[in-house]
Order: sequence, then C-alpha cells, then structure tokens
Amino acid sequence: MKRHQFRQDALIEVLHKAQELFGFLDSDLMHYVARSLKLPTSRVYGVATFYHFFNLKPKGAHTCVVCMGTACYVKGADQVVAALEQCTGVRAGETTPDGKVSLATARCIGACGIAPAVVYDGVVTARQSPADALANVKGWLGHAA
Amino acid sequence: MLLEDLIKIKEAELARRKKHTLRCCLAAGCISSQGQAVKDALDQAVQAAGLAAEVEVRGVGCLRLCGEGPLVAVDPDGVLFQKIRPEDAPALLSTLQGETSPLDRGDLQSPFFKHQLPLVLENSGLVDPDRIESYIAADGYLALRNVLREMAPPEVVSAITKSGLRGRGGAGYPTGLKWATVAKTKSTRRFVICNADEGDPGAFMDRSVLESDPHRVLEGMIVAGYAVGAEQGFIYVRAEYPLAIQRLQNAIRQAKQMGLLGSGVFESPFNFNIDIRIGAGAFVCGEETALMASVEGRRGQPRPRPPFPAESGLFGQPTLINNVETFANVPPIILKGPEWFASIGTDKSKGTKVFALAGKIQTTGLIEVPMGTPLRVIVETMGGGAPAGGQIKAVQTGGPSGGCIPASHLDTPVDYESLTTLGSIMGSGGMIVMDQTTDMVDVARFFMEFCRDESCGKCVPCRAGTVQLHELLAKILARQATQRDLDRLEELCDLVKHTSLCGLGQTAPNPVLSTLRFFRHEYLERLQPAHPNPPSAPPTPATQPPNTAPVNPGAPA
Amino acid sequence: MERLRLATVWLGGCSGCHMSFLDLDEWLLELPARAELVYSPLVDTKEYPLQVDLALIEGAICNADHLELIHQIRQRTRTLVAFGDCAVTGNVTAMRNPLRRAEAVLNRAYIELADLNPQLPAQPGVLPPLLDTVLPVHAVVPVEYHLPGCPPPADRIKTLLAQLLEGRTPQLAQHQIRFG
Amino acid sequence: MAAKTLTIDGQLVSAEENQTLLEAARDAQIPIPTLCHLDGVMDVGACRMCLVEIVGTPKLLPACVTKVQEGLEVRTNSERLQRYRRLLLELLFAERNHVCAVCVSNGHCELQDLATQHGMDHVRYAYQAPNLGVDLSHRLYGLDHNRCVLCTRCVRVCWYIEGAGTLNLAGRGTGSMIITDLNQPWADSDTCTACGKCVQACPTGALFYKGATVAEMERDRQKLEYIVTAREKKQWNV
Repeated sequence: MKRHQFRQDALIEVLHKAQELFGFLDSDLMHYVARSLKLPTSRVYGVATFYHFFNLKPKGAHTCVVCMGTACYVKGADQVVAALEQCTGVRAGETTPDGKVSLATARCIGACGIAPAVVYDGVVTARQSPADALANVKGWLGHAA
Repeated sequence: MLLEDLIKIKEAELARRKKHTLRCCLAAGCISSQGQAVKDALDQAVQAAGLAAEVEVRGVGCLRLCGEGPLVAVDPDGVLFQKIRPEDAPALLSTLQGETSPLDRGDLQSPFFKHQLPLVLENSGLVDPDRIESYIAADGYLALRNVLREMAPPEVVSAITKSGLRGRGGAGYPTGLKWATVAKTKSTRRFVICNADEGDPGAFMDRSVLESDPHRVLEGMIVAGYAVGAEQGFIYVRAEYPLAIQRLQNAIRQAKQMGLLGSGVFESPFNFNIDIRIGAGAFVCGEETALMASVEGRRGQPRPRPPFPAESGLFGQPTLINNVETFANVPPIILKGPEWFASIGTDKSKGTKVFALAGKIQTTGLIEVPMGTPLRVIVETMGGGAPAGGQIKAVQTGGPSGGCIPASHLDTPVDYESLTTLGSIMGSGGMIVMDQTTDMVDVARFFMEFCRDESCGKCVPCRAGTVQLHELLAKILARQATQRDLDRLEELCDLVKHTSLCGLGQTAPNPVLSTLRFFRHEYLERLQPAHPNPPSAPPTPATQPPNTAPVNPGAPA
Repeated sequence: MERLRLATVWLGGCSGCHMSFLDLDEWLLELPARAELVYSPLVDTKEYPLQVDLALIEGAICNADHLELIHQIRQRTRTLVAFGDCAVTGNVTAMRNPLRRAEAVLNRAYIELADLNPQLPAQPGVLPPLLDTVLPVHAVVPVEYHLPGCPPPADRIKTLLAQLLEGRTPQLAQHQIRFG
Repeated sequence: MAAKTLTIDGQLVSAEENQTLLEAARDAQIPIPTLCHLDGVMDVGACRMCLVEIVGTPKLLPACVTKVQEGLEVRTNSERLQRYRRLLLELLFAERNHVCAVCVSNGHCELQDLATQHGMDHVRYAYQAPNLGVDLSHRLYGLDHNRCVLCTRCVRVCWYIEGAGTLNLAGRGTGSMIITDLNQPWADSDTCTACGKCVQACPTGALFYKGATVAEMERDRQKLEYIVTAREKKQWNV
C-alpha cells in the first residue's frame, strides 16, 4: 500500500497484492484495506465482489481452470468441464469439501491457438480432452485409481 | 538520450548479431506447450556444441502459427521448425551444418505467411521483447525522437488524421479525430489510456502484441501523450495476461532507464509517465467509461456518454483511450508517413488488421492482412479451411458483440463497413471459424451466457434482458419453445439493443440477430407447433385493443 | 340474445377473487339473463363442460390437477380471463418458487414448520403432486384477457364482464389494472 | 444563464442552459416516467425508463442526464418508447419477487404505479423467483432484497447526502445486491447513522420502517429535497 502512496484509486492494485499474499480476501483483510485507504468498507466489498478475479473464500490446494473461450468451447471445453464436475463432485467455481481442488472456468485465457486449454495450478496445458483432464485432477484428489 | 545514442545502441546491437539466430517463440501459446524448455535446451545445446560464437538463441514474441507450437525460426536460412520438443535441440542445431533432420518444418512461403502484411506485427517474432536494445535495433523509438524534435503536437495529430487510422478496438472511430478532441480541451491535465483489456473470448491479438513487442505500444502511447498534451499514461491490462504484464513492466523500467519515459523524454521538456493498472476479470471494463472507473479503483460500471472521455474522462479530465493495436500503428505512421499508411487498405478502412484465427480451421494463429482482404482469403487460403474434410459453415467475428457470417458471404472484404452491413462488427479481431457440426443456436446461447455473466448490472435491459434472452435460447435449444417464444426473443433483442446503457448491452443481441438472419431455419426446426386452438372456438378477437387500452391479449410463455 | 356459457374456475388461489365476484351483489341477479353459469365452485358441476364461451380463472397453476384441468379448459373454452393476481402473476401462491423444488416446499410446510407430529402427507390422493414451479395461467396456455387485483374489486370485474357479455373487446381504465 | 429553446412533444419549451431534458419537460408539465431518478441526488441513467427520442439522432437518450440544446426536437411518448418502457417493466417484475398484494408499499410504490401507467397487465417473461433474504436486523428499518430494483437511490443518498457510505452495490449483473459495509447484517454496521434517508429514497417496498404492514409504507419525498436544499444551498424551506 505504501508503494501506492495510500491512494484511493489504487484500491484494485492493493486488493490484487492482498490476494497474492493471503490467497483470498476475508473480512478482516478488507476492513484493513478500507481503513488504510480511508475508504468506506462497503466500497471495498463492492469492488471485491464486482471483479471475478477476487476470491472471498479460500481456494483449494490445487486449482484447475478450464478455458471456456469461444475457440475452446467449439472444440469441446464444455465436455472437459462436465467430466471434471462429475469426477470432483463440485460445480465449476467451487472447491471440493476437503479443500483439495478448486474447479473454475475462465472466459478466455487468450490461448485460442491451442484450444481447448486447461490451466493446472497456473500451468497452461494445450489440447486437453476430458480424459487428459481427469488424469491430471485425479492425482490431486488423493483417491486416484 | 539523443539521436546519436539511439544510433549507437542500434549499431552495437546489430554488431552483436551472430552467423545464425535461432528465434524461439516465447509468446503465451508456445510457452504453454513448453516453449521455454525448448529455448533452454537450445541454449544448452549451443554451449555443449561450442557454437556460442556463431549461434544466438533469442527468445522472441509471436511467430504466428500458434497451433503448431513450440516454434523456432532459424535465420538467415528462413526455416521455421514447429512442434519442437526440448530433446530435439541437438538435431535442430545440426541442421545449421546442413544436415537433414526429420523435424517438422513449417513453410514460410505457404499462403498463411505469404498473404500477411506485417505492420503492427513487423517486429513480432524478430525482436527480443525483454531487451529494449533489440527494439531500438529495429528502429524503435526513432519515431518518438522525430516527433519530439521535429514536429509540433498539432502536426502529430494531423499526421494521424491524414493516415486515416481508425480505432482497432472494434468501433472504428477515427483516431485522429479523437486525438484532436482531447488536444483541443482547455484542461491542463490530460490522460492517455491504453486499453489492453482484451476480453473477447477467442481473441489474442493484443496479448501477442504486448508479449512480442511491448516497446512498440509504449512508443505509440508516448507519441500520443505528446500530441494531446498529457503527462500521464495508464495501460489497463487483464490479470489473465501475466506474461504481458511482466514484459510491460520490464519495458517500462528499461525505457525509464534510457530516458525515454519520465521527465524530459529524449532530453526535451516533455514529461511522460506510464503506469500499469491490472484488471480483475470484468469484460465490461473494455468499455471506455467502465475502464476508467476501474482505473480509478471503483466498480467497473459504465456511465452514460456524453460527456465523452475526450472531454471528461479519468478523474474528470480529458482522456484519450485507444487500444493496443491502435497505439502500435502509430510509430510506423510517423516513420513512413501518413500517405504511405493511407495507401494500404480500402477507401474507408486504412492500414492492416491483426486477426486471431481459431476454431474449426486447419491453421490457427495470428495473421495481419491489409484491410479489405476477402474473408475467403483469410479462412480458406491462409487458414486452409475446415480441418479433415469439414465444411466451413460460418465465421464469427467481433466476439460477443459481433455476429456469425455465413459461408455464402465469404467473399466479403474485411473492413469496418462491410462487416457492419452483415450484422457483425470488426471487433478487436477474434475470428472463430465454425464448421458444419457447429450448432448456431448453441453458439448464440453461448455468447448470451457470456453477456449475462459479464453484464455489470447497472441498467435494466442488459441486466435482466440478457437473463431472459439466455433462458429463451435455452428453451429453443431444448425444443420446448413455440413461435411466440421466438417472437419474444426478437422483441427482446430489439429492446436490449436500443435501450442498454453501454456497448456491451447494445451489442449483446448481435450474435442472436445474426444467426437469426442467416440460420433462421436452425431456430425454426426446433420450435414446437403453436398451441392448438380449441376446436370449438373461433379465433380470438382479431382486433388488438388500441394502445391506450390496458387489456392486452395474453400469450403463453 | 343467446345466453353466454360462463364458467368460473378456482385453481391455486385463496378464493378471494370469487368472494369479490359475489360482491357484485344485485348485478349477480341480472347476470343470469345474459349468461348461464355452467361450471363454478358456486354450482355443483363436477366435469368441466364442452363449448364454454367464457371462463374466469382464479388462481395459479400449482399442481398436476391444475395442469390437467387448465389444458382441458383451454380446449373447451373460447375466451379465457386470468382472474386476479394469482392467475395473472402467480402472486402469493408463487412465493414458494424460490424454494425451487416441490419436496423442499412440502418439507418446509409439513416438517420444518410443524408444531406437532411432523410428517409428509403420504396417503395417495390426499394431495395432488405439486409442480416444482407455480406458474401464472398464461405461462401454460394462451389467455385472452388479464384482470389484475388481489382481489380485483367488484366494479373492475363488472366492467370487464359487462363488455365481454356484450361481445365487445374489453377495455379497462388505467387504475383498473393495478396489481395488489 | 442563457436560455435554450427546444421542442418537446410538439410543444415549444424554453429551458435554462444547464437543465436536463427531464427538468425542462417537467417544468413544462410534460411527464416523463422515471425510476432511478431522485430529485436532489446525482443521476446515473440506469433504469432507462426516461429514454426519449431526439429527431436526427439514431440513439435513444436518457432524459435525466441529457442536457438541453437549442433547437432539439424531443419525443417522449412515441409508440416505440411506450413499448420499450412496458418491456422494461416486465423485465423488472420478472427479475425478483414483487408481490404487490403483500407488500408494505402496495399503493405507494413507484414500480407498481409505472406498471399501471404503462398498461402492464401481465408479465410475459419467465419469473426468475430468486431466493433472496430480508435483513431485519436493524432496530428501525428492514431491507427486503426481493423487492429491490437495484436503482441505487438508497446508495446515492447514503453516499452523497448523508455521506456515510454504508450502503453499496455488491456483485455484478443479475447477482447484484445492496449490501451494508462488508455485507454484514445491517445492525452490525459501524458506519450507518440510522438517518433513514435510504428508506425515504426507496421507490418500492425494499426498504421500509419496521412495523409497517401491507400498504402502510408511505414516504415523504419532500423530506429529502428539504435536506438537500438545506445542505447545499443553506436554505431551510419549512
């Protein structure tokens, strides 16, 4: 925050940094940010919930993001998501109850040349079939076949 | 930094050139297929073979054929190797000695490359995006120097106006006019914003430009700052593009060190700073006023225009907003002259356009072609048509704001007006090809889902209308809809298009309208027969109550 | 003048609209001259008759019985009027829709909120199967006219009926189409 | 201040330079329907009810934020605008759970009035029936999300008149919600001054005085204007 000179317009930058450090934005953290930038807490909450990038809940130990951009969609990303949802038992956007895996979809990660793309723990992987994705995610779940 | 320094850096950089250069693509597409590992392996192999004096391994930006990555281009032989794995490194090196190898070679003379006219992408794949010297060696920052030393701000604006450059973000607003409006305002504080919130699904042009040639964008922005009298610039980049952010940060640092950014650019009295603002996952922030709200650290909700950003934008000050590709067009216009630029393209659409070619097509990747190139040349000649015996059914341009152009209109030249006539838009340049297996109603539903989820929620037609449109499309897909639902769909499209507050809502119905226009039969064949009229009943009163009458004949959902 | 075959129907509603209908008072005495009430909770007809000219439908479509009946009514009736807010919008009956599923509704009513002896009605035929979503009438079958109000006041009913009985296209004044 | 002359619905109207079309029309007794507009607070142009046609302009413009211009020819009530307004109302009614019959604001509701004025006798779009809560934690006021139209009038009075910044919009799109502070129960808000301006500002029954039952929730719109004038112009128009 110091780096941004406590400027109110740097709220989004500060939230990015906070999420990077703590993994998600809980109420105490948002309260602290609001106090430091001298903003109403409702403003911080409003901004944090407007942008999809911010999480108000902790994420799983692993994350799997399926790109659902147009190019990926026409090449079958929806089937990848369906397979993963079935395997993990949670819907996209949720985390498994044991906190092991967060499943998410992305609007477009700009990797349309290698569609369908899936990001496993930050690593973009090209041309994923439902079987590929399941193989990757099952290892994380711990009850791998 | 003076002209002499610039020339010195260029000469030093050119003198560093070795006999062979291996250009490894390190743009996002290739990196996600192990591009970095390939480069590291090549580095090692060069060391191991003792060829360090002869061979340079250079990480570069996008080499275009994103579907075939990782890519390595070899100079001066002009060979492009594709789908290279790290273990291929020694074999690839041996080809420098004239040995043959079974490695997959791309043909740089293939139509995919031959029809391209790289202008925005001229350095992309050649310069090392992490080294400013590499950009300077390609005459980088020369345009900026010339502008600062030889041109008055109004002359710069007039050069851009003369070039006929139009905004590459989608709407095609004349860039010179925008610059002139901002320059003419009375305010003493003005801002320049680069819109790098490339949110269209299926578009990765701006990403490639930022990752391949970040200095080019900075240079365009600094020139713009000088022309409109701004001292502060912002680049608004999506958080989804970490590599682009990293390279931009690096580029800004280098430019500052060299005195090309900051106070006294090129030792002139002109000061200019650029800060990066990172988006946080909101498509609507591609809209100018929403983007500015987001830069100010607020919820990215658009506000009504007027006032336009050019009069009252960021922090209430006049603000110039252009997108990445628009700024990247600026340096060559300055260097080669507006007349040269205006000689490319069509009557109303000048210059070139970068497209991201993806979907059901043989060759996916990044292309840059002169405006006016027929769609057929792009998707069939360059892209090689649909894969494996497929038939191209339609080409989707403009993302969720655009439309689907049917195969029967493939001879349309690609320019702003022609695409608008077909109910689509140029958009930022995503081009998704669909083949006969693609269900057009589902495509419309897909885009409507996107708009529904990305609607900011401020105005009623977009917030609530997209929900209902999506529901109606899903109902049609599920074969549970009747003709009345289809009428209702069209009526809602009309409402959302004409009453929404910002561009997102106003264009949200486009994918539905264009598929209804060209693929109506796909909708009709899914409809249920209308509810049978009761056998004993005459038709309901034909005369609709007049407008003032509040009782209207009902309709089933 | 031939008498109109008139029906009034009570689906998912509180019967308040019918009460309001009875508030027509002495006009009810004039009604038989122009219409014959062939089906209604107020008369003892079990089966919805054929060739009905006009039906006032009170209430929303809440369960399988309603669904079956409304289709039958539509087939046998020339003009349908959604009679009151439940028929027009779902209204109070549709306030269970946020619970999404019929089981959730039954659970809430018979288990969660029960004071004594919580149990779901199990005997067949006691409770017709609930629909997951309560629907306004026009969401199921085409409806010619809508008469909002909870309940529609008697004069509003009279205005509409009088015009329909004369074979005119009914027009209501602005204040007469108020919900609630 | 220079005067401008324009035509609204065929009637010649003169207006002050800085007036909006809405103000000019109202001065001339020409009604334009509004929902998110509230006298005294900044306009946002969100509800789109006040869209008008301007001859020679292809786009419809919101009267609440469009300034008057010399020679404008404005149409406020064309058949097309009426159709759009009715559709917008249908969308609003379908979006959340507006059950007039059991609403505290029944009979005093701007949404209900608009529906009546526009002949909206039924809603053709599917009711979304979202499962939304009611915050009754506050000692004086209640917030029923089911009846909220997201016009943000309450947010604006809270920020720009009271200056507390307690209320805000959270989320986005159809999932937008009015929240207090960090989305905590209203009673737990550290910033709320319990001034009640939000309740006065609400067009529907979303914000209400606790204890009000069906149809009892009447508002005194003049109170807000009184406070705005007092604070901004230092004039107390009692």
